Parts: sequence; C-alpha cells; structure tokens
Amino acid sequence: MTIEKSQILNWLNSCADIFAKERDYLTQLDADIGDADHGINMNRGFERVKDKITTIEDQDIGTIFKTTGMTLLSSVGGASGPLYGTFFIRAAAAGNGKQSIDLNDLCQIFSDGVDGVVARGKAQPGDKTMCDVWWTVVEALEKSKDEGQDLQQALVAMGEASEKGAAATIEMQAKKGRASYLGERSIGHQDPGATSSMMMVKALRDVVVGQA
Amino acid sequence: MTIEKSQILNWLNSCADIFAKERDYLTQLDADIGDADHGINMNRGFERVKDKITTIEDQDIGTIFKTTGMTLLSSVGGASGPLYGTFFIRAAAAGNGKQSIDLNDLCQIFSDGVDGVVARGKAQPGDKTMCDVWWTVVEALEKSKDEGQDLQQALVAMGEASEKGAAATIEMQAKKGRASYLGERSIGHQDPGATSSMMMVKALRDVVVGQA
Amino acid sequence: HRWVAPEHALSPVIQSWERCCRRSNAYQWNKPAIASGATLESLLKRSKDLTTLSAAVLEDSEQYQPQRRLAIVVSDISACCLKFWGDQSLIQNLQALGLARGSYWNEDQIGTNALALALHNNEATSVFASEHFQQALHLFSCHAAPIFDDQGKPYAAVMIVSDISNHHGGDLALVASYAKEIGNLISLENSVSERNTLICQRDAVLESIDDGLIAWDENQRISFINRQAQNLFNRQRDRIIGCKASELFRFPPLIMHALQERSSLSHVDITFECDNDFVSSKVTVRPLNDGSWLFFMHPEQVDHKSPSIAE
Amino acid sequence: HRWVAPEHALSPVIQSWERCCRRSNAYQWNKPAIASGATLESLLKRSKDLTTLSAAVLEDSEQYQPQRRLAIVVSDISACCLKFWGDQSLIQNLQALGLARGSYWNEDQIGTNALALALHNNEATSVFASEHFQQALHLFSCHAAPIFDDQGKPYAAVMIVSDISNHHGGDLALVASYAKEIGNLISLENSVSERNTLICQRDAVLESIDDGLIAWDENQRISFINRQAQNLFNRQRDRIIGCKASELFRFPPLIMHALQERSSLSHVDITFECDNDFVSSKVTVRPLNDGSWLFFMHPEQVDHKSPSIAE
Ligand SMILES: Nc1ncnc2c1ncn2[C@@H]1O[C@H](COP(=O)(O)OP(=O)(O)O)[C@@H](O)[C@H]1O
Ligand SMILES: Nc1ncnc2c1ncn2[C@@H]1O[C@H](COP(=O)(O)OP(=O)(O)O)[C@@H](O)[C@H]1O
Ligand SMILES: [Mg+2]
Ligand SMILES: [Mg+2]
Ligand SMILES: [Mg+2]
Ligand SMILES: [Mg+2]
Repeated sequence: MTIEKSQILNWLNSCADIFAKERDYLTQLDADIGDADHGINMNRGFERVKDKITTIEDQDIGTIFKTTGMTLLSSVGGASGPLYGTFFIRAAAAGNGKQSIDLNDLCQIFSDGVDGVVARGKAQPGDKTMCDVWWTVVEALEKSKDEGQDLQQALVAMGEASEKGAAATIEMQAKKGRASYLGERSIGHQDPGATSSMMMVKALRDVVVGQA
Repeated sequence: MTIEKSQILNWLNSCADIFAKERDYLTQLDADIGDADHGINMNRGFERVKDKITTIEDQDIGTIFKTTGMTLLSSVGGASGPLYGTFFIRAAAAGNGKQSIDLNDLCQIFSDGVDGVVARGKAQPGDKTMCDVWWTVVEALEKSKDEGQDLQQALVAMGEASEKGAAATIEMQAKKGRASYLGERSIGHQDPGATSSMMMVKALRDVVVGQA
Repeated sequence: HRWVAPEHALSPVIQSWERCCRRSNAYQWNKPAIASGATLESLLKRSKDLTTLSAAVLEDSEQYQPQRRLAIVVSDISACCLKFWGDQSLIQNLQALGLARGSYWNEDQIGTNALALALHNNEATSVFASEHFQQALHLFSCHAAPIFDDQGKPYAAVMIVSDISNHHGGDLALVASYAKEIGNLISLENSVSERNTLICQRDAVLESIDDGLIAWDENQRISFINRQAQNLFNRQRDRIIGCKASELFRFPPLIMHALQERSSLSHVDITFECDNDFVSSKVTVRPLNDGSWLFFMHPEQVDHKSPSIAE
Repeated sequence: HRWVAPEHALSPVIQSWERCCRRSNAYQWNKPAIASGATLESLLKRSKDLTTLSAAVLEDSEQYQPQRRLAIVVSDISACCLKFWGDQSLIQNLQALGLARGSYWNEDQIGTNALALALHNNEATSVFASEHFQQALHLFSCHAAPIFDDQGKPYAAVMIVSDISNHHGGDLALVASYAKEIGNLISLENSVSERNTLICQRDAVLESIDDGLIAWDENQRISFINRQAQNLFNRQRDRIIGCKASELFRFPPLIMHALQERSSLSHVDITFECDNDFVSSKVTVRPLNDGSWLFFMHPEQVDHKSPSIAE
C-alpha cells in the first residue's frame, strides 16, 4: 500500500489550511514561552507553499519536497524556518523519482528530515523542541514497519505518537531556542514547534487514512 | 559572417588570461584613483569564469553569457562586479538559442549589456567609467553595421573605438565610484574599469580577426 | 542657504539639497502622499513576495541588538513604504509625521532622505540628522540600500532608521547586507522555479517520445530509464536504477569504444545483452559534459521515412 | 572560579567556560595549532569557492564604517581561519597571538571564543572581552555566525573582531547577515549549475531523438523546434520561432479541442497544414503546468514494433 503523489499534494495543501486555521493558537503558545510569532510564521510559509504547489504538481515527490523546503526556508523565518526548510530539503532525497511512497520510504523520508533538523538545530531529546515530536514519530513508524503493519496502521500509530510527543514537551524545560531563556518558567507549556509538527503529522494521517 | 560559439568560449578564456597577465597594471591604475584592487578582482572573477566554461561548453551562447554574468556578479566584488555581471546577464538575451552570432546580434548584445550597466550604475557620458568605452564601442559597431561593413571590419573598428574610449577617460573628472571622491585629482589618470572593458573588447577582436 | 566646501559639492546629499532648495521650505513639514484603502491593498498584494521574504530576513533583526531603538522599512521602487519592523515607539514617531505604511518618501515631498537617495543613485546611502533637508527629520539617522534583480534593475529598497542618539555607522553596512540577502533570496527562488520548469519539460519529453532512453552518471551508475526503454527489459525498474551500465549490459565493441573515447554515435544498429536477453536496436550514445551518458534506443521506422509531407 | 547566577547557567559562554576550566589555565596563553606550507595550500585550494565568494561579500565592509577598526575572518568548518580582511593593525595584533591565517580557533586550545561557539551551537554568537576564557583575548569583542549549505549542514563561519573600545552590538546582526549573504550566494551558484545541467540534458535529448518536437508558450508563441521537426517544413527556423502556433498551423478539430480543453492526446494520426503544405503524422500534444505546450511528431514505426528482444 502506498501514499500517492496526489495525496502528498493534498497533505501540503491541508497543512496550509491547518496553519491558517491554527495560526492564533500556535501564536498564543509562542506568546507563553517565545515571541508570539510561530503561528504567524507557519501560516506565512505554508501560504506560499500552497501557491507554489500548482507549479510543481507534475514533478516527482522529491522535487515537491525540495521546493517545499526551499520555500519554507525563505518565508517562515525565525528559528523554525531553517529547521522546517531543512526537514523537507533532506526529506526530498528519498522521494526522488517517485510518484508514490510506501512505508519504507516514509520511514526514510521522516528520518532523513529529522536528521537534518538535528544537524541544523543541534537539539537533544528532552530539549523541548519539534524534534521531540519527530523522534517519537520516526520511532513509531519504524516499530510499525518492523511489526509488519500495513501503511494505514502505521499512520494511525504515527498520529498517536505525535500527540504523545507534543504533550510530553509540556513538562520539559526548554534548552533550545527562545524558550530556553525562560529556564524553568518554560515548564508547563506545550512547545509551539512541537505542536506544529504534530499538526503536520496528523494532517498526513488524515489525508491518507481519513479522520481517525 | 558570424562569430561561432567556439570563438565566444575562446574569447572568455582569453579574457581570463589577459586579466591574469594585466592584473598588476589594472591594480596600479586603480591605486592612482581608487582602492588598488580592480586588477585583483577582475583576475579573481575571470579565473572562476574560466573554471566554469568547461561545464557550459555545450550550451547556447545565451546560457554561456548568463553563467558568465552570474559568476562575475558573485566573484569580482566592488563596484565593477555587479556592473560586469549585469552586462553579461543582460547580453544573454540576444544570444539565447544561438550557436553563432552575426554583426546584428553583436550590436544587440553589447547594447543590451551596456544598458544594464547604465541601469545599475547610472553613469552618464563623461563620468569617467567603463561606460565611456562601451558607448563608443556600441556606436562604432552600429556605424559599421549601417555602412554595410563585414564583421571583420566592424570588429577592427570596434577595437579602435575601445582604445579611443579608454584614452578619453584620462582627461575626464570622475563622477562615479571611488574615483569621484578625488574630484579634480582624478584627472590625468586612465579609468581602470574603462581599461578592463577595452581589454575585453580587444580580446574579442583578436580572437575573431587575429592580431591587428 | 548653507555654505558647502567645494570638495563636497558632488556629494549625493548636497546635490539633493540643491534640488530641494528650489522647491521646498525646509522649515515647513508637509506629510507626504500616502497610499491607503484599495490602492494600498493592491500595492501590498503586488509586492507580497517581497514583503514575505523581507519579513523572514528582517523581523528578528532587533533581537541581535536589543538595547538599540531601530526601525526597519521595506519599500517598493517608488519609495512607497510597504512594511515596518522594530521599535514600536520609533515607528509611532514616524507615523506622527505621516511616515507610515503606504507613505512615499519622495524627495520632492519630504526632502533629502536616505530612501529616495538610495533609489536615485542605486547605492547604499546614509542621511544623518541635519543632512535631511527638512528640519522635522533632523531627529533621525537613516541608512538605505536598493535591492536589485538578476538583470541589475532595482525594484525595492530597505532602510534602517534610528534616533540620532542611537546612530551607528555600522547600520550602513547592515542595511547593505540586508538588501543583498533579500535580493539573493529572491534570485534563488527564481532559479528554483526555473529549475522546476526545466524538470517539467524534460520529464514530459522523456515520457512522450517513442525512443527509449537510459541515462547513467559519470560513475556509470544508471540514474534514469524511461518507460519505453523499461518495456524492453525483463528487470524491474528499481533493479536497473543504480546498477552499473557496464555490469548490467554487455555492449558490442563499437559501443565500448565510444564510451572509452567519450565520443557520440548516432543511429547505429547493434545487438546488446541484458540478463541473457539479446536486444537489437538502432541506438545513439551521447556523452554530456558532466561525464554522464545518454543512451537512446530508436524504434525501427517504416522505410526510414519520417512523417510525410503531402504537397 | 567565577560565580554564575543560576539563570545564566545555560548560556553558551558559561557552558564553554565549564569545558575550558577542566583543561586549561586561563592565564597562560598558548598559540593554537596552525596549518602552514603544503597543508595550508591544500586547505585554501579546497575552500577556494568559499574564500572567493566571501571576498566579494566582505572585502568592502570597512568602507561602510571607516572610523571603526574591524577585522573580518572566514573559517572552514574546523574553525581554521582561511582569510582576513579589514584593519591591518588589528590583524597584526591577532597575528602576534598566533591567530593568523591557518590558525585553529578551537576552544580546547584558545578557550571560549565566538568562532568555536558559533560552530558548536550552529548559531550567531558574541563573545565579549572577559567572556573569553583566556585572559589574552579579553581585549577583543567577537561575533561569529555559521554558514549553512542547502541541506542545513554548516560548512564554514564568518567572524567580526574589534577592540572592546570599538564594541558594537550591531556587529552580531551584521555577521549573521554576512553569513546568510554568503550562504545564499553559494546556493545560487549551485542552483545555476543545476539549471545548466538540466539544459544540457534537455537539449541533448531534443537533438538525439527521432521524434520531432515543437514547443509553444502560454501565449501560443512557438519557442522551440528541433531539427527533426524543422525538416518537415519549408519555412526557415527564424520564421517559425515566435509565430503563433494557431496562425502558422491549421490543426484538425481533434487537436483544436485538446488545446482548448488543455488535455493530452497521445499518438493520434492527423494531417495538418502549414503554408499550404499538408503534413501527415502521428502526433502527441501535451500541456505543461506553466501553460506551455509540447507537440511531438512521431516517425511511423515498422508494424508499430519497438526495438526487438530476441530471447
Ligand atoms: N535548536 C532547535 N532545534 C529544534 N527545534 C527548535 C530549535 N530552536 C527552536 N526550535 C523550535 O522552534 C520553535 C519556535 O519557532 P518560531 O517561533 O517560529 O521561531 P522563533 O523562536 O525564532 O520566533 C520552538 O517551539 C521549537 O520547537
Ligand atoms: N556607477 C558606475 N557606473 C559605471 N562604472 C562604474 C561605476 N562605478 C564604478 N565604475 C567602474 O568601476 C571601476 C572600479 O572598479 P573596482 O576597482 O573593481 O571597484 P571598486 O571601486 O569598488 O574597488 C571604475 O574604474 C569604473 O570604471
Ligand atoms: Mg517565535
Ligand atoms: Mg520569531
Ligand atoms: Mg577598486
Ligand atoms: Mg574595491
């Protein structure tokens, strides 16, 4: 079972809609422990991705990811712009030449993506960042793959893992980014970048599996 | 009669050799009325152009010019980098899709090029800049074209015009660039940018016509 | 009304004063023209790429120097201010003078100023305190730089404004660098767009042609095979991509020779082997200058006739 | 040896001190490792693109703020200084400490410093005066930022150094902007290279295939015709390029319909007219997503047979 290119495009469009809808919520999370712009910036970046999608519909999945990454890199800004940009640019390699991806490919894609985020942002587990979601997501996908689950089951597990990962950031003390300046006062707030990553992951699940 | 692509490539290689050879002379001119780096920078830029030529040999003349322009834009630096870069980038349009160019094309190419330099640098005739050479060169080429001369004759006329244009800058007072800070003290020195432009133009003549 | 030493007579600021003297009163401030409503909306929409990318570049600028009160502005080619970032009270001071979003920093309306001069001279320019023609602007230190497209044409500008007490010469270097950063970003986007268009064209061509095509890189690793070529082999695609061409295929000497000499061969009839299957085809081999190869397999044509012209 | 308030305990500088405390004596300066001779030559050669493009970006920096004594350095990923620009006396002060071209600004050798920290944390970082672990560096104010490639990997860094009397917080913004300027420039060059490769591939394919191809843009203006297609018409190439496809060619309804609907047609036999000549061909029409069209003319194949497999 595979994720078709059309579903990848739907996913990116869906992210654009979600980040428009959740703009103020993400901004509020970022007001608590940051500079109150994460929602604004994700909205800004994914609006542009949505615009660009029409020009890259005919490409393979790798090119679509690379274009998405470069667009996010130059439009989102702040700390998360280069991180999400790098995520998609790195993810592109495993999608090159492909018009559809299977569970193996998805594991590789997300794994490469988070490797890029870590290489750029140098986050460690428990630092209260978006990586705390991506690591649990990759772990869940690998586990599903090893247990021989089909794509649908893996995506459902992935969605659950992303929710757990985002929620886990609440009790963490931030060691990276603006939230780290608050030290202990960052505890008790869900990390904005982790939240937007969770939203992205669940959007993929919803596009492929439907509302769970 | 036409200038073949191979001759265009030879021209660019020849410029690289010339700017290696004349590096100190151009730097000395720029020491008199500038910051003593024009030769160093032209050498640096055209060395990179020479490196890149091997990768673009199969392209059309437009792509060769565009790549040359972008390379100069990012490597030469100073005032002349963006100017020479813009020159070649603008010149590319009239070379698109072409494997050879005739006198008509050459007029268009140099004319577009100097339009770009003027749009970017806002020089006027008599300001003691490279434009004072390019304008006389374009004028000479147009005149040759109107008089029905063949390409060889036009290139010879072009070479002479470039020498006159460069020499004419000696008595001018600089109104643009670093030399303009010297006011009247810039008089009596040949402009470095005009000199490198003359060298470029004569190199083209020499490649196509042979030493005159 | 001010004496100027001869050696400064050519400075952009002085030349600007001379233009202003003829038409304005330095002591009477008039708010400049300002675009608003639908006009402003349409201007902002037209410049959306510019303001979005500029935002990503400029919006965090203040975090690097939190102790300074700075405002950063991006304008279009007509010196119309599209977006402000930075210290809110400084921005309000500017707004009080009518220098808000949509305002035109034209020299003939507000006198000598960095934004207008930068766009006039195509150069990064500073205008400090009383270098402004209008007295009302003597409170400010401004540095502006134009943003150029690939063709060398200016299409926007960015400016840093501070109180004169906060003046710092380094802001000129900073604004010049910001202008290049934004310009390069936009060039990069255009380049990526162009790249995507080329990929589209190339892939559409490779799918639509009758010829089969296999491509391998400078290390002989097969990087591409189109459907038409794929159909000729009994191997799955993912067991062809990545294999070494010389290991997967047994080519006749004619081809091997061309590969070694890096020479082209056009439309030669050969038979070659793949997995113990023999394939007979009219082929073309073509080296590219990055070391890679294109290997075409042409279908056999009727009497070698091309599409016919009936006259 | 220094008391640190808890809320600063996480700052990059403090964490760096903790690492330095364990291994060095803050009052004893040792010159760092320095690459020289053939090693240095080879390092410089490997980084030639970086230093060339950095030179174009950085070498005029001082002209924007001539009253300040600044040095600007570019290093590779190992904090090895490749090139210096700026105030010569300041550069000599650094050289006197062994901090010349080829020197490694490693934390374990010269203690807490901006270059090492920037590369360690992947962030623009300032280290001011006594924030340097080594006393010998207390004279300097340094700001460094890493340079990233497209894949988000750092591969170089740029640093601004001044005397502490010349310290200015804006230098952090400036060095961060320089790092992005250089990074974007290199990305742009890579993108242009990639574009050139694609053009090479596309043109080689278009020349080598048997199919004829005509392309026109979203305004129907013919932008391209390959030799194979050219041979079918009696018009010169430059009287085809730029013409409107619908004016030059009279297509049958089947084709006209596809053009209007923006739909593909594959391998349909048609006859169409050009300059009173009739051309019969099996054609494919294909819209691209930028509004342009590809029009293929396939040669007639023997029994529609493709290159044969003999088993
Ligand atoms: N070094 C890092 N590694 C991974 N994620 C990070 C890092 N720094 C910041 N983030 C993520 O970025 C989010 C903040 O994004 P955003 O608000 O857009 O950037 P900024 O903090 O610059 O305003 C944080 O919630 C965190 O998840
Ligand atoms: N605005 C301008 N228009 C045209 N040419 C110019 C302009 N400014 C400078 N030049 C040319 O550039 C030359 C100086 O180039 P170069 O030394 O490389 O730059 P820089 O002055 O920045 O060191 C001058 O001799 C002049 O010919
Ligand atoms: Mg934020
Ligand atoms: Mg922010
Ligand atoms: Mg100079
Ligand atoms: Mg210079």
